[in-house]
Amino acid sequence: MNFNDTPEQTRFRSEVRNWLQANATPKPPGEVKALQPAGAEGSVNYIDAQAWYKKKADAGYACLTWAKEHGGAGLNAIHQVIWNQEMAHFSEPDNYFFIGQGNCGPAITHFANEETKLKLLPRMASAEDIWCQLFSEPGAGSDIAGLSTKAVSDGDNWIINGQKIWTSGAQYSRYGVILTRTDPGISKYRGMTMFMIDMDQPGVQIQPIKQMDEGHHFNEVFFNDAVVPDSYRLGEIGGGWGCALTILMHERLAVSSVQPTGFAEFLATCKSLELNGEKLINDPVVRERLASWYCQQAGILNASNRMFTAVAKGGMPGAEAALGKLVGATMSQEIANFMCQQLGQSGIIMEPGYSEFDAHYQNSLLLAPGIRLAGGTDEIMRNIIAEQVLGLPQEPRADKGMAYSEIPSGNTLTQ
Amino acid sequence: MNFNDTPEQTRFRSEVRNWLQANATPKPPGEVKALQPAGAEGSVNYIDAQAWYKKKADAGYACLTWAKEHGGAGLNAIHQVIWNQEMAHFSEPDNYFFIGQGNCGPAITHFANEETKLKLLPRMASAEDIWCQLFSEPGAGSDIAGLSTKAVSDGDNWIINGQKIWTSGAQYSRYGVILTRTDPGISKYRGMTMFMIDMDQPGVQIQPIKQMDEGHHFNEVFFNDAVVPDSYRLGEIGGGWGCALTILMHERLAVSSVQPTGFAEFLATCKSLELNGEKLINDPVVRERLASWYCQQAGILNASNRMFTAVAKGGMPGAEAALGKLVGATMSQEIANFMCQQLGQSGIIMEPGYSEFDAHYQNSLLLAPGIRLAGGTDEIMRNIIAEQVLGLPQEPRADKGMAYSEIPSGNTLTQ
Amino acid sequence: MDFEFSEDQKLIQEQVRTVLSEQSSPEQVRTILDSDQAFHTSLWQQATELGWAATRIPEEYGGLGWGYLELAVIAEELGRSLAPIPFSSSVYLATEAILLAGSDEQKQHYLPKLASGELIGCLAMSEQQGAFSSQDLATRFADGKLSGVKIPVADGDVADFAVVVATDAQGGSLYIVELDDNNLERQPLKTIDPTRSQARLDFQGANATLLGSAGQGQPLLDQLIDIAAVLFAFEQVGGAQAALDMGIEYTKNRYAFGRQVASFQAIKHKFADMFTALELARSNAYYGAWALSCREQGSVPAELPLAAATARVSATDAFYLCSKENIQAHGGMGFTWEFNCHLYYRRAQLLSLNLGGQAEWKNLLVDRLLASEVAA
Amino acid sequence: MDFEFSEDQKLIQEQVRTVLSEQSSPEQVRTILDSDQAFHTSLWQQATELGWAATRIPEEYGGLGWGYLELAVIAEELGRSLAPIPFSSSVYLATEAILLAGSDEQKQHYLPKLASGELIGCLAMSEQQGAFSSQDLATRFADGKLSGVKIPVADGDVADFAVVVATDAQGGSLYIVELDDNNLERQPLKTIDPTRSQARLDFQGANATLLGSAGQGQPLLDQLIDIAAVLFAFEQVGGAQAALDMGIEYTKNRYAFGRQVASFQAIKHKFADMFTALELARSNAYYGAWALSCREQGSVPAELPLAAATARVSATDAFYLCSKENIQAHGGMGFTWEFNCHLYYRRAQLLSLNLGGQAEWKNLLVDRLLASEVAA
Repeated sequence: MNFNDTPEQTRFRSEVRNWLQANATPKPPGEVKALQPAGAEGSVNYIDAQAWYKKKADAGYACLTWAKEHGGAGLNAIHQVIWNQEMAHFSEPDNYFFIGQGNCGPAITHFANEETKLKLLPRMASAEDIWCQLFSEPGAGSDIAGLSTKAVSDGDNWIINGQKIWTSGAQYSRYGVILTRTDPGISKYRGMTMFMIDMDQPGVQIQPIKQMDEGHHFNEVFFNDAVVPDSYRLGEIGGGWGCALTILMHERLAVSSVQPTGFAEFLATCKSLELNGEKLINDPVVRERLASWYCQQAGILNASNRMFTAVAKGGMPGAEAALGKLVGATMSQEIANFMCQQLGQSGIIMEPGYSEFDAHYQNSLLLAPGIRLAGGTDEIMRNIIAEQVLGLPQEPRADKGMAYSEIPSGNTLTQ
Repeated sequence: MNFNDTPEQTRFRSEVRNWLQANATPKPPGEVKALQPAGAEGSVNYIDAQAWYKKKADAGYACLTWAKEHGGAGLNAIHQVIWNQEMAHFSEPDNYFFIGQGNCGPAITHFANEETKLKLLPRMASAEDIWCQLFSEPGAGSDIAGLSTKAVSDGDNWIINGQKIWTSGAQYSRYGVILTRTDPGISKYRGMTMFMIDMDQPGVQIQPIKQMDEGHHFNEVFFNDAVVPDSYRLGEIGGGWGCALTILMHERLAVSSVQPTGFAEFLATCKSLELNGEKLINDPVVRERLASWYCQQAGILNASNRMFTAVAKGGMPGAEAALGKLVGATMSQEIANFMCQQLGQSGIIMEPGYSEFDAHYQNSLLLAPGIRLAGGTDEIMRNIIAEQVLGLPQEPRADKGMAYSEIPSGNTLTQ
Repeated sequence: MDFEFSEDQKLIQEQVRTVLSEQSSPEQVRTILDSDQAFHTSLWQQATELGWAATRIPEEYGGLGWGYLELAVIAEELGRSLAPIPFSSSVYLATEAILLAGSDEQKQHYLPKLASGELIGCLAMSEQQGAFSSQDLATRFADGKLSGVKIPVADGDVADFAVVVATDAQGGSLYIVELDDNNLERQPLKTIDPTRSQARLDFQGANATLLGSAGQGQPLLDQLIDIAAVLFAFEQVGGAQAALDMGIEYTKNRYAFGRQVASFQAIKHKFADMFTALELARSNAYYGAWALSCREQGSVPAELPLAAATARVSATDAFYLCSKENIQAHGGMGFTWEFNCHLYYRRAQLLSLNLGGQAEWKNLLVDRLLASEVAA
Repeated sequence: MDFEFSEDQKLIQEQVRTVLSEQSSPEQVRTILDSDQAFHTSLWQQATELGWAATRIPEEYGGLGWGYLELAVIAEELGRSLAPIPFSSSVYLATEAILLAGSDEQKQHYLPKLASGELIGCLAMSEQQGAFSSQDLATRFADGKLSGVKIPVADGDVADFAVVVATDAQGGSLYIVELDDNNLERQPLKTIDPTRSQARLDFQGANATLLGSAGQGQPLLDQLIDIAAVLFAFEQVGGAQAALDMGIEYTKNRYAFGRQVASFQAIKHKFADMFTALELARSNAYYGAWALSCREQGSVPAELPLAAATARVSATDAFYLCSKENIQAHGGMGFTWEFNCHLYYRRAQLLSLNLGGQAEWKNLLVDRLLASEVAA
């Protein structure tokens, strides 16, 4: 148990710090950062983000845990933690291409052949190619394996038809990793196959989704006879669910360390804001909440460090990571509501000039429901903890033993 | 919408008040009453309680809503509310025989023939006969219909074998209402029959249960070839579940108005107790909790008044009553814990001389888990609200279509 | 004792619901959400033609002469349907202020026009962030003129007059200020709920008339806010019920893992918790409505201040819970602009803040609880 | 950076667990619950023979010279097994107090005997209800004599000496008071957790020796309580884990509606929430243990006060939640004396109050958070 760096880690940290001081923009003091979904970086343009990633890659700091021949640095999870700690003092869009590198990257690493890895991973690491992940569908959210987007074999190709949703970054992605149904006649878990797909083709249409907070982080993606060569298949035909589980596990661990909670901004506000002539931090009710939320915030961070330690020692990311999402996302909503209520009648105002921190808490309140939903609902997180961590028995499955095509589904898109 | 009495109700209230002033012991001012399960009255002897009930009955105030010929007063639910409001100023054990009169009474009213009612109900109303309810079993708690106590037909009699548990007042009961399995070869819901049973017979053994708070409100009751004449059957053979549902509905409504929450004592403590030189009521964190709990307390009372209004107008008690139990019982535990935490290091002391209000909050903390469990777990309450009030679909039933004897059960009594 | 609305009141409620289900359908509400319109003018016209704004105004002033209970059932329906009209400002606040404290002349001038909807009124109190206090108001009245900035003012951009809380030589009083051509600037504000309009009002020596006795601003405001708190609670209860109903409906029709989403215990228990909060809030709102209705018999009942705060705090909790969990029950679609879930969530926030936030009200509640204990 | 106990530490933990699973089984714990015995003497003997009490005591004083991390894993196991012995009082509090502030002579006298278990020590601080404050202590030291009442004192009825916080001419200091034949009365107390003993100590001019510098009572106590808070947190984490494990085990074997109770989503999600609270608490306790272990390198790390409060508050929440919901998961049987659920629930309350309640600690946590921000 040691939070201090080893000599090797000390050296790495100091190199990183020097490089960042020379190459990155320091964070302005007292900055209140907008709450945003993990992986999104607010108003930063993706072209600017690409430039930052390229700079990192050229200096050898892209995808630290990947093999060098795949564009990475051949280091381990602790180096990544050190990088993140140092990066926290700078304002670069360092999590912009989080989905591709955090989710699609491991999929390719695990399931593609070496030739494909050598071809695709370095360009992903440097963000020359941007990737998106295509799992969720309008009719398959919590139950991802209920998806219906079809892939039909056609000679050396597969023809894809269907619709995906909640795809971050689809609009600027060169490639995607897509989970499809290749055999509706057997159990839903066994009838899926995973592919890489070229997004730049006529059969792929992308349409942004307007969120309730007026943001546009996500897209719908429509596939009409889109074509994928069989060489782009990841894993076996029918092995898609196994690939998906691997990806989801990596995703949750990665998210756990960048889970937005809104805590830092809340603390900053408590220290600076005076209401009715008194600093918020002197209000005992505020202090009581602050203590509870700090314990959660610290707990998520420390739990995540424990998981990184395990991964650095060669373990697989565990399902425990779901708890960071569960706790952090809820916290972000409750903090936002609590603060709006403190502001009183003015709490409704979103006019930049009149609202505290450019309507930070109002915007957070409107985004938080999405933070809670993205990456799986609270119920799915609790299911994962209950079944995968605690080993509790599954519920009786209504769709057990059924072929995919026989499973009842009344799902539609309309309210 | 009118909380004021009608002229007839005003008259009734004033009669009741006069009678109570002449016949009942007024509550000492500032009394902090121990938290206790609904229907229990702490240290009062059941003989003394019987005397109070007899006095009420002689004056015509027993079981106000029952027909006069059954020992009641032929009045409605609102009169009962008025009685309870007036009674609140006096210290008599007015809820002591709550289970018999509130649960067994309606069962007999609904399912027995007139001759039986005329014979048994008046003695129940005056508490000359005390009754208990025998539903729960060691292997059948939340799933009451999973019970296994057998009743086998033997000429004009039924022979009862098995074990019941959580039976309040069994030790001084003359009769019980018992739910038994009469046909294990068919669906569990259709194979049960309800009986009245004479508790004063050799086949019935009663053993008190020691609770975690060292109280003894409940008993185990063992049946070894106990005998019940067929004339004591309530409802049809195989109709036991219908009878049980009727009883449970009445029970929940009755409990909802006497649900222990601990609020009144908490408020009294906040006003009187000084910690670190300051009255608790001046602590903003205490005030915040007080406001939330008051809203729940008032909400339970007002919701219960709405239900009594509906019943007085001829409606059946609805499943909404489950919410009073759910909210009130949880509140009782959280209040107790909150107060112990406020007391600091002294919060552990249960020595009468050194602890606040004779260790009221410590005792409450130890009793509250039972308050939450008695009458159904939180999960059962939420199921009832979800299914019976909101009409949400049942979960897939693992035991659907099975005969009782085929249903998997690994239940045992040991930890 | 009878803790239920009467058959007549239920009939009014049904009629109002029928009108609103057509005129204030989610699609209608979205026309306000998606446009620069401050409110739904044709709905307002219809509502006032049907006499809803006239409910509590005595017949001698062109009103219906009904009571708070009738107004409460209308409020519940307006909340349920998210009606985008300045009803709360004009009816619960401006009309009630004039009924409370207006001179004969003021009543004769304003009440008939408020009843018919010809005039819209509003209340201007808030000036800064935090709990409202009439102790340190910057808005001042002197020599017949009123100056100062009020923000936010619900419906301040569309109202014809405002009841303004201001400091004056007598301490603090309420003033009526006409909002057209009267030395003031109004600026609409972007808020968390664009389906209800809000403004900043900058009074720059506006002509103002005293409402009620000079120096009586605080006690009048206290009474007014208690009245409005109960009526707001009914709007909140109506909105919470609609959000709960919406979640149940959606999850009954949505399938996952081969069964209705509404059949999963975690979802069912979520709805049970929403219902529980709502039912507590509804019951407390009913009690508040009864306490309000006692006012009509001429006496302000001792129960009212505590009952109003209890109704308010419970309703705020219930609508927040129901509106936020309705989004979650919808899954990803609940987070879209296209689905209506966010309309309830936005309205929940608006209604909970319009009369002051939860922190402020919980504190008030405890003060009143202690006062009522002393009185009892 | 390595956020895990070492293999050696895990080995110690396993050995301790093995011993306790036999010597501090629920049946063993119940012998203390159901008797007048203050603690489990044979377990205490075995624990001290195995050197657990000697963990942090330097070899020169007959100890093992290990660190806080080793003590933390032992604490977790003691918490898990509800060990009914005066370990926390004697080891986390009395021993650490002497290590912190003792003179050479005091160390030479006390440490070897504490290490061997020949002496049991305790800490006497609390005098009245509410948050502890050393400002207004009635216990006073003057002319070599100490007088005043301390209540409750954990293990005060069985300890050989107490470290007492008292007011003196220099403000406040710590004193060592021998508890036998020394002008004092001890009275055992009935508390919420009869498996751990507590007493009222009435000092009536007892001989007392200064521990540490005069007037340094408060800063010494602050350091001591921070150390104990982290170790208590490990006991709480261990207890919470045991309660969670017990609930899971029971509901896996219990059937209702034809299936395992543990297969119902509401029950599964209850356990998921318990696990979540526990995992946050455990992670915060680990961080606290690391911060403590930095002390051993001679410097008190700036992180320690905040880390200790965070570990403490999280662990209190987790153990309360896990112990109370374990009872509920058991259904009616969980409420019986016969089942062991209440042992965890009682212990959770005891551990959360022994060093001061949650209200007090949350307040401390925020003070330290602000201090650490200023420092950062």
